[in-house]
Amino acid sequence: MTQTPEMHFIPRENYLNQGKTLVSWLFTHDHKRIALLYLISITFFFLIGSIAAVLMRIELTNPHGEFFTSTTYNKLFTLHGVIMVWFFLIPSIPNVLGNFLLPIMIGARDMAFPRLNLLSWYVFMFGGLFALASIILGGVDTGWTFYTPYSSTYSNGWVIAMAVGIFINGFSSIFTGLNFIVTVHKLRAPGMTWFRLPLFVWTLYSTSLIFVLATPVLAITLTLVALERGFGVGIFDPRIGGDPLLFQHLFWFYSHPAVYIMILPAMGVISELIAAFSRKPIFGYDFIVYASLGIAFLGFLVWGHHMFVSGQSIYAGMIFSLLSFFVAVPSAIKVFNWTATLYKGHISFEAPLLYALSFIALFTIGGMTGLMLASLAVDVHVTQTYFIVAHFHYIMVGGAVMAYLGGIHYWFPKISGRMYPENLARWAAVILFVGFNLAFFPQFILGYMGMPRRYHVYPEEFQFLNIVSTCGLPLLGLGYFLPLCYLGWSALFGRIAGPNPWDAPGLEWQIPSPPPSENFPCIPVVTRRPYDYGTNPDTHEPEETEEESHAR
Amino acid sequence: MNLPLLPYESSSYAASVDAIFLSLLLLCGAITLAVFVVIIFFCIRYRRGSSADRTHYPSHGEQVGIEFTWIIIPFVIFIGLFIWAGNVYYEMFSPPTDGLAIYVIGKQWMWKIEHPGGQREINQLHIPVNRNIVLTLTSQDVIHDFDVPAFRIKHDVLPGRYVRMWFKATQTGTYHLFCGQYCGDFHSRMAGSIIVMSDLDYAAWLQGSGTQSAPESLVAEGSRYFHSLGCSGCHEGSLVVHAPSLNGLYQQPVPLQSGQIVVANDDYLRDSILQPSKNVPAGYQPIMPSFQGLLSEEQIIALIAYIKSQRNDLPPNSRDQP
Amino acid sequence: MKINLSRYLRVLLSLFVLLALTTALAFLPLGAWNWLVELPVAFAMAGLILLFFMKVWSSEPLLGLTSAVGFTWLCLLILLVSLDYISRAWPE
Amino acid sequence: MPAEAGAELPNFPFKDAGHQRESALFGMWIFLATEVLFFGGMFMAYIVYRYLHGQAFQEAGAHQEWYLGFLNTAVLLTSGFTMALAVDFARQGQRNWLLVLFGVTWLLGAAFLGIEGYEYYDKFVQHLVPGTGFRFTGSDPSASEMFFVLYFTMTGLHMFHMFVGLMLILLFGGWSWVSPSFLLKPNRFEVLGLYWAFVDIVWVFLYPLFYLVHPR
Repeated sequence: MTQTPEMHFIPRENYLNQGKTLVSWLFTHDHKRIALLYLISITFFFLIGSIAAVLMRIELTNPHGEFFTSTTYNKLFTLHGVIMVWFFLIPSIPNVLGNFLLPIMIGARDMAFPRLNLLSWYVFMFGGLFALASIILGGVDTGWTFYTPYSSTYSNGWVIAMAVGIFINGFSSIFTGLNFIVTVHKLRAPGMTWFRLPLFVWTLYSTSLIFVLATPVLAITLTLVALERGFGVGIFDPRIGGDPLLFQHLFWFYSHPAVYIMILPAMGVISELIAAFSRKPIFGYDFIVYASLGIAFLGFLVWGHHMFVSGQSIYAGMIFSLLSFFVAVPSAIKVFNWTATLYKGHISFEAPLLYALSFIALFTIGGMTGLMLASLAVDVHVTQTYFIVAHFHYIMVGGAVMAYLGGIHYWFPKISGRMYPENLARWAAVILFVGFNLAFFPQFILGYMGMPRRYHVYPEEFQFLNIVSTCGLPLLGLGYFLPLCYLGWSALFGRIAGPNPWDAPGLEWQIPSPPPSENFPCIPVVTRRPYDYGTNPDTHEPEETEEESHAR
Repeated sequence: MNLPLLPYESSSYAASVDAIFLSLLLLCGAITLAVFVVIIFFCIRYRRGSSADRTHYPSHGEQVGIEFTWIIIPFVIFIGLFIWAGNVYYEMFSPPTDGLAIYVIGKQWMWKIEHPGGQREINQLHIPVNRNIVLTLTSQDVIHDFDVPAFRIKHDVLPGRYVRMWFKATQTGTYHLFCGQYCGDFHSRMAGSIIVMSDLDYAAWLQGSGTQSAPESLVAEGSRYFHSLGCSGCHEGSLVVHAPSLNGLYQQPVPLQSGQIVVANDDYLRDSILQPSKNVPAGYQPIMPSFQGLLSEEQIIALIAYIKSQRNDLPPNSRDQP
Repeated sequence: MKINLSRYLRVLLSLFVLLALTTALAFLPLGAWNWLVELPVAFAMAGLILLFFMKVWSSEPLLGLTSAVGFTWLCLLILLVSLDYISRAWPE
Repeated sequence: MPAEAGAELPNFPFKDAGHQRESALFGMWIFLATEVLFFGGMFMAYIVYRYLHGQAFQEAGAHQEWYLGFLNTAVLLTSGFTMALAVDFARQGQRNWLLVLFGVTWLLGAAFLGIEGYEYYDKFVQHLVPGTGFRFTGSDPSASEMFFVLYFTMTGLHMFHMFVGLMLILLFGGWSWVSPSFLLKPNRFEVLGLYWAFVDIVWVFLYPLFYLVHPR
């Protein structure tokens, strides 16, 4: 795997030591530095969200809820939801790994609009400021879904401050999505045709389409809720003929594509990791490209499956349920293609691959339970219960966060120029996998037994499974704490990695690590297929030759 | 400490919901297991440095073929399950016409339940076994959700609108009632219980439900309001005012002045009481005063129960008693 | 790029004509259905502004495609939400 | 800001000016797509409530002075014309014509806000502002209040966008009047032109929805 260990050295001139002062970091235009700024801020928000999660799980160990009052518990799950969704999951892979890697992977020197990229980070922090202020001043107890009329008239939390925070945060997503789309369209290196783009770039492109087309609807919905709360009368007010279901339609029109914003980049990372660690081209590259675009488009048509029991007409429910089965097809294509990529590969079990394999395992369980929720009769029973909580945690924590950690480990040598400790990383991945399953699998059973979600007090018979679920938390915490430590340590003292520790063909591995500020001394000309791991020495099969890739 | 994996199956459609869930579980479990086994097998067989044969890799054409097979087959099976689940959903969400009508009002952090016989309950619902129960629900403030896991049914309860749901309990016993939609501070304390009784116990309960004498029935209470609020002055054949007779009105098509034909369901009756000039029947003037804000939800429900009891087959004199 | 004032003037004139048309149509006794008459005219006016004042007519097709995507997604939202509201009244 | 290597190239990170112009316009068009969906949420609410409360909207629409809306639309279309011309002159670097046309556009925009402000005042006088002071006699006063809630929300947000547009015209006009070198980067004028024309399009749809519901 690694070449003969000749001496590697950290290049004297790289983006990290380009400017040491704080001003050079806070006013940088370099997409790599902005990625690191995002890395630090979303780690900070991840800690806040995790603290809320730990407090909630401790609270749920006993059925009578002795630790907190109901209001505090409601504020905790709202805080956990809002911070984790908008301030960690949505920016995690696109804004950290995407910002760092997209220009390099397509052979560009920087994003199309470098200043807009920096503005996106400032807008993200400004929105975060509002959210934190709303939490410190007293918190919001409406749930991350802000359903009216509770959020607009009956809640007495700081809903307007939080709505403004998320509204501003929405602009950060729009600016990032806009930047990615223009960069991929306009700044590809010569020879980098659309079908030579790495799959991670394809998923970032699809995610940016969702960013740009879904986030505005959230912005207007939260503005209308804030206006209704401020003026006492508004669009969703049932007293003047308003319809609370209209809020749910507009909210979920954003929020279902938002869950695809969270999972699509994760799928891109996994396509990269599986191809890299089985050292062979990905199985069915075209299918995965069309699957990514398919998810981005179909994701906009299925939001009604969140509203099967909410008073929506049963005919609309049936149509949304059918469309939800269609949206599962691209995800299934991806999982089957990853599995097929392992076939006849040279698989080596570094930490990133362990993260990728646990992603596939947990995402498959999450996806399959998603299909159960799409079928109408079952959803009527399990919606608003812990079955739903388990389903989306399997996709978000088991999927998106696992892929995020896998991506951080895989590109860590490129970001910092140094290697992470391999065995410690493998243990962290295993601990995380075990801790996660222990924490969230019991919730499937709790859900089908009927325990409602967002409950501070619950009947005694659910207590045992809740305790088991809380027991998974220390392992989960350890699984997240370990990478924080050894990645921090090895960023300064780790073994020097050299330009291409994984011997991968991607453009990002052809430049020194950490890369210079302008990425490429001269813009490269791309001639090879995206995952061309050299002609496979064992097989004498004529792999897809150059002409075929030109023809495509 | 019992660890039941499945809650009680005690409503007519609970069994079919469980059947759908189990078949989905089997199908999804099979696919998930297949993916796990294949991955583990590939990982072991094709690990780096192993001497496994890596020639004869499927060509591009074969890859497309494989791709289509492992997509089309599961998709067709899942569409079959979709149709089955859709049918059960349709059955669960279309209440029968002959059920026992019970009114439920969701209020921030309690369920107020009213039986046709006039009995009122908070967070408790006594129902006879093996009889269709049709609930008409509304909310006074925010969105709640009448959630009974043992019956596998739940339905959101929206303010300003009637929502109907039904179930038929098949086993006697006490089952949990939860509020399924987050509704504020004591959302988790809004739970209660459904007590399913045999017909004998139910009849006994109806009589002796409280120490006081048999409570005034909902229809009687409705007729009391109908007369005390002055509705009878116009709607019971007065000579001075030209008002539509409410005789046998329920579930009949009503031609409106705007040319539409509207079915007089619960929502129509409620709208006509609160905003009378909204759906003015053809041939009448919008002169009825609005009762918006003057009536509590309970009074509206009682009035609607009285109007629904005005069927043509009732002997005329029984309608006139004060 | 020569400034063709005449094209802009012709576009402005046709916009005024369409404005007068839509206002006149509004006085037809269509009652609740007069939006059916006015929306096509509004789309025509928007199209004129889009093509000539925003110069989509004379720029690369990518820009026109982007504006089309924006409006299409709005139509997706309107289509599916109105599907729910229309089918609510159907008998069970 | 530290001059990173390569950053001092005139069109970093683009190849040349034409490439940068295309990207700038493409970026602006994507932003306009988000604005279409931003206003789209409210148009969705309007469509739903007009479907649910058609009768009440007819009665509420009768209280609108359609001729003020007609005048406003004419004013805005003319300002769209002058802005389109101004952008062409900016691209050719003819500063005088640019400043004249920016002035005319700005005055027309201000006139639009004036007429709209008068309409708000007129509604305030007629007790048609939703909330406690709302007086309306009709078949369904509460649903008619929803018409006015939609009216104030949508036209209010449109006025905010108009206000931002006016400030930008003032800024760009003033800057190019002060330092002629400002015209060396004409992309920003084209972007402002696109933004202004988009605000026109939103009003083209708002006019029939609010003023032509039941003109009398």
